[in-house]
Amino acid sequence: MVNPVLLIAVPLGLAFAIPLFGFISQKLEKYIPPVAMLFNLIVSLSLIPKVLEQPIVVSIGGFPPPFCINLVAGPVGVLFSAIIALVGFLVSIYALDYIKEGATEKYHMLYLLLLTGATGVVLTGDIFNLFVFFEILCISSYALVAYLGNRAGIESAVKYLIQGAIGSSLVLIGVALLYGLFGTLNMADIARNIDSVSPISVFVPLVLLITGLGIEGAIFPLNAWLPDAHSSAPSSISAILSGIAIEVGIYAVARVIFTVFGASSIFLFLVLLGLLTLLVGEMSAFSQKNIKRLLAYSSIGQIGLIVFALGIATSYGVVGGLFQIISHSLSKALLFLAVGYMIYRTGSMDISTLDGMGKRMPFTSLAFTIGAFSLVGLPPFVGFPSKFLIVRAALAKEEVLFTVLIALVLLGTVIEGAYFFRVIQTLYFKGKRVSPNKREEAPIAALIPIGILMILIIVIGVYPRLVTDILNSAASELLNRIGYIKGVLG
Amino acid sequence: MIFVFLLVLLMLIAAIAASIFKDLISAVIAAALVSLIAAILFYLLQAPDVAMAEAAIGAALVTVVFIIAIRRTKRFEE
Amino acid sequence: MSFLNHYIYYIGAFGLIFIGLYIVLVKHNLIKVIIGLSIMETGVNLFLISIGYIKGGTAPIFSTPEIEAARMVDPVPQALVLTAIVIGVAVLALALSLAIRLYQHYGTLNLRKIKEQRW
Amino acid sequence: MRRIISILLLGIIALGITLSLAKIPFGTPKTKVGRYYIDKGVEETGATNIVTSVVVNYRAFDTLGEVTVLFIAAIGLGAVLTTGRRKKPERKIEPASLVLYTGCRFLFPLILLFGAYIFVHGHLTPGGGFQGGAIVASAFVLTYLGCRERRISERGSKLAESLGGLIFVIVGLVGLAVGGYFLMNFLPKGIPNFLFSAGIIPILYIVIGVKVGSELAGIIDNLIEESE
Repeated sequence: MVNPVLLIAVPLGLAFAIPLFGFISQKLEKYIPPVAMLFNLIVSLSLIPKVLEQPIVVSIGGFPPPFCINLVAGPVGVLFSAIIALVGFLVSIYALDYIKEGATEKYHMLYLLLLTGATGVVLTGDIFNLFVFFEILCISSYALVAYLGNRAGIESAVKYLIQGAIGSSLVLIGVALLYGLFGTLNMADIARNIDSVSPISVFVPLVLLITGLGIEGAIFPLNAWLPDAHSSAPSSISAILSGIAIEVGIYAVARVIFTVFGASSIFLFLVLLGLLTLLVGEMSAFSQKNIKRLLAYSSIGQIGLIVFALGIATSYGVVGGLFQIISHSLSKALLFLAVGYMIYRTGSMDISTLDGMGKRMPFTSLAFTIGAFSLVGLPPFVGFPSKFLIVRAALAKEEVLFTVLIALVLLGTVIEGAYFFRVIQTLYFKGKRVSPNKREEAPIAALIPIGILMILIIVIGVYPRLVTDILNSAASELLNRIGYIKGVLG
Repeated sequence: MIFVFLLVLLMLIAAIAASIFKDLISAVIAAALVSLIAAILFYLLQAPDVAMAEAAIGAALVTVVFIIAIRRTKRFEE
Repeated sequence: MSFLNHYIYYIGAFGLIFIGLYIVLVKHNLIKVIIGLSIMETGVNLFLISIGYIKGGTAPIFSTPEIEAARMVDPVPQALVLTAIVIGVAVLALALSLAIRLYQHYGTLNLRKIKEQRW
Repeated sequence: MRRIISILLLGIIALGITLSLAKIPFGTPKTKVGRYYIDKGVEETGATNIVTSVVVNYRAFDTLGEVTVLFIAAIGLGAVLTTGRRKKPERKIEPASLVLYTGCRFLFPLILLFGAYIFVHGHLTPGGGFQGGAIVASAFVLTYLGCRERRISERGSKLAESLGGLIFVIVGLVGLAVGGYFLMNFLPKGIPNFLFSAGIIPILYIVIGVKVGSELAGIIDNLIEESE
């Protein structure tokens, strides 16, 4: 059996080794992240069959679970680590050609460490360890947002850093309170004892943890940093931030609410918060003129939809939410990667300058169209089954409230469709005709990941059965606290 | 006991001073005083390891880093 | 007075956290905000350590054989705080380097003025 | 306006935390994990400083993460400060006075030695890799400020940082290969209270000390450059 700790140890070791490879040859550095992520992808995929039967719990240091840090590679953890590795691998291939300026060696190290941090967050079973890996994820993303070093990048990085640092302090206070109350840091152990303390004193750490982690997860009132940070980072990093970082934040919030606290009383609150996030995100996206800001606001909308689905907290709802996470990761990564080279060719992020791109960069424009259709939820792309599941979950509740709410969600989708259609119209039907020999397609290193993402979006959209097994057992891991506790502590 | 009480009071006063001072160098020195008193409190709470780390990192190196950064930017708050 | 006796460390810790948070929320100067973050960090650390304290306890080090294990204070919060201090320094250093670059671009550290002259 | 809202917000948080704190009385023993470490720590890890045994053995994975955070800060700071850096103007350095120069030349090795002592003895006495590393870094700060010269080569510090991290991971992987657990203490524990005891703990603490020292020194070096 492959030990899941390798998913963290190997990329971490390779990231430390990048400067050493740099002493041998400067050209070698940029090939390390794809290699590490390919390794992670293979290991994660090979773990899936075993994990479907039983979660793999490994202790680090060789002591029994509550007394040491342990990794819990359950369906949720492995699902997320596979998504992280997949998107990370494809984006790192894209970056081979895309990242040319600045301290490229540092870019590749930070990139690999960001993904390692994300993998650590989704695999760990210890609340303080989760905080540490979260810090790895956050600090490397602050640095990467500022990577280009222009005015916009630095200012948004500062904003992101201040809000993120407040968030992590709140998380730390929450962890301290939990330790004071229960005398342990193991999430399963806390979950086992949570009912022994009065709800009011548990409520405060819950709020602190949700607020702190929710800042990275960009839940509505806490997402002021997101549009700036996502739009002023290099496009490959925007793809990672939108496609992975905020999903990991949502994962952490979900893990805390579902597994650690079992806080069924706040699910309705979560649904409303998700809906609010969705509507705010989509409406702000509608009025954007900058293409990357449009995509960033659309990410907020999608996060709202995910939170909404997770808040329904039935089996359908959680499956829908997790499916939506997959679909958003793939589609938004594709959109940012496609937009990256369009911006590179035109030199401007304004939507109106993208006219005629359908002729100049036909493949990239096609990729953008597919990504947009998938996000809106059109068949046969991956966004369709996920949105369909969420609608079905809300209707299966058979409550008037949820029917009204899902109508509002569909309204949000309509807005989303409207602004994406506007962009697609600009791409194909506006602007002067360009003769066919004036094509300026993106380089091959960018087209490969874009192509693979397109294929994946269509294949999973047509055969959603490919992922339903893992999604179902992931949903039951989140909903079944007792099973998780038993799995970890025996 | 009264000693601890005075230390905590002094620490809080130093923290408030750090927020009031318009001169950033003074504010940084006040913040360093906060760290230093916190290190003494860590020692009184039987945490010598943490006291050492706080004194060496929190009070000394952080202050140096702050002062270098202030030298490269502006000294007074506007 | 006995209340103070019991909770003086908690009061100190949360006093620092609130003063720090107040600075972060209210002040406009970036360096001041970063000072606020560092004060807040110190407060959180003090809180963690005081959770682990035991009245009349000794440090968790078996330096001489006659120390009894029963009266040792909890080592776990101390380990957590060591981690938290280093993480705090890392964030602080990165924040200050961003502040330097921000000043090079905008010529000011006042966050409100920077917001006005946006890109 | 902003001030009033902030104070109101802080008041609400304070109220909530007070409610929660009532359940955590000060000064009473309340932890089971900590108890276990105190009772079993010396026997299981061989370190007499229980905090060290928690930091470098029971919760070594946290420490690995934390070292990584500092590493990220060091390279992130380098990336932020180097992009778009203009050509350095020739600095005129005012030479330090003889007394100062000789003094810090004399102190530099002593401080280094003291830092090394602290991290080598981390498993026996208070202190360890982080504290020792910080002291090592402060020795470098002294040479910047006192002797006005750079003592740290970029190549050397880069090498120390990545080798340090790599050795940490490799020690962990050896544990995985030998005993089946990542970061397992696979070396003999020795006799408590001796320098050569506690298995991998001194090795890891030396690695951490070197790494933290070079990273902190590198951070300050990066910040101080072209500061005149």
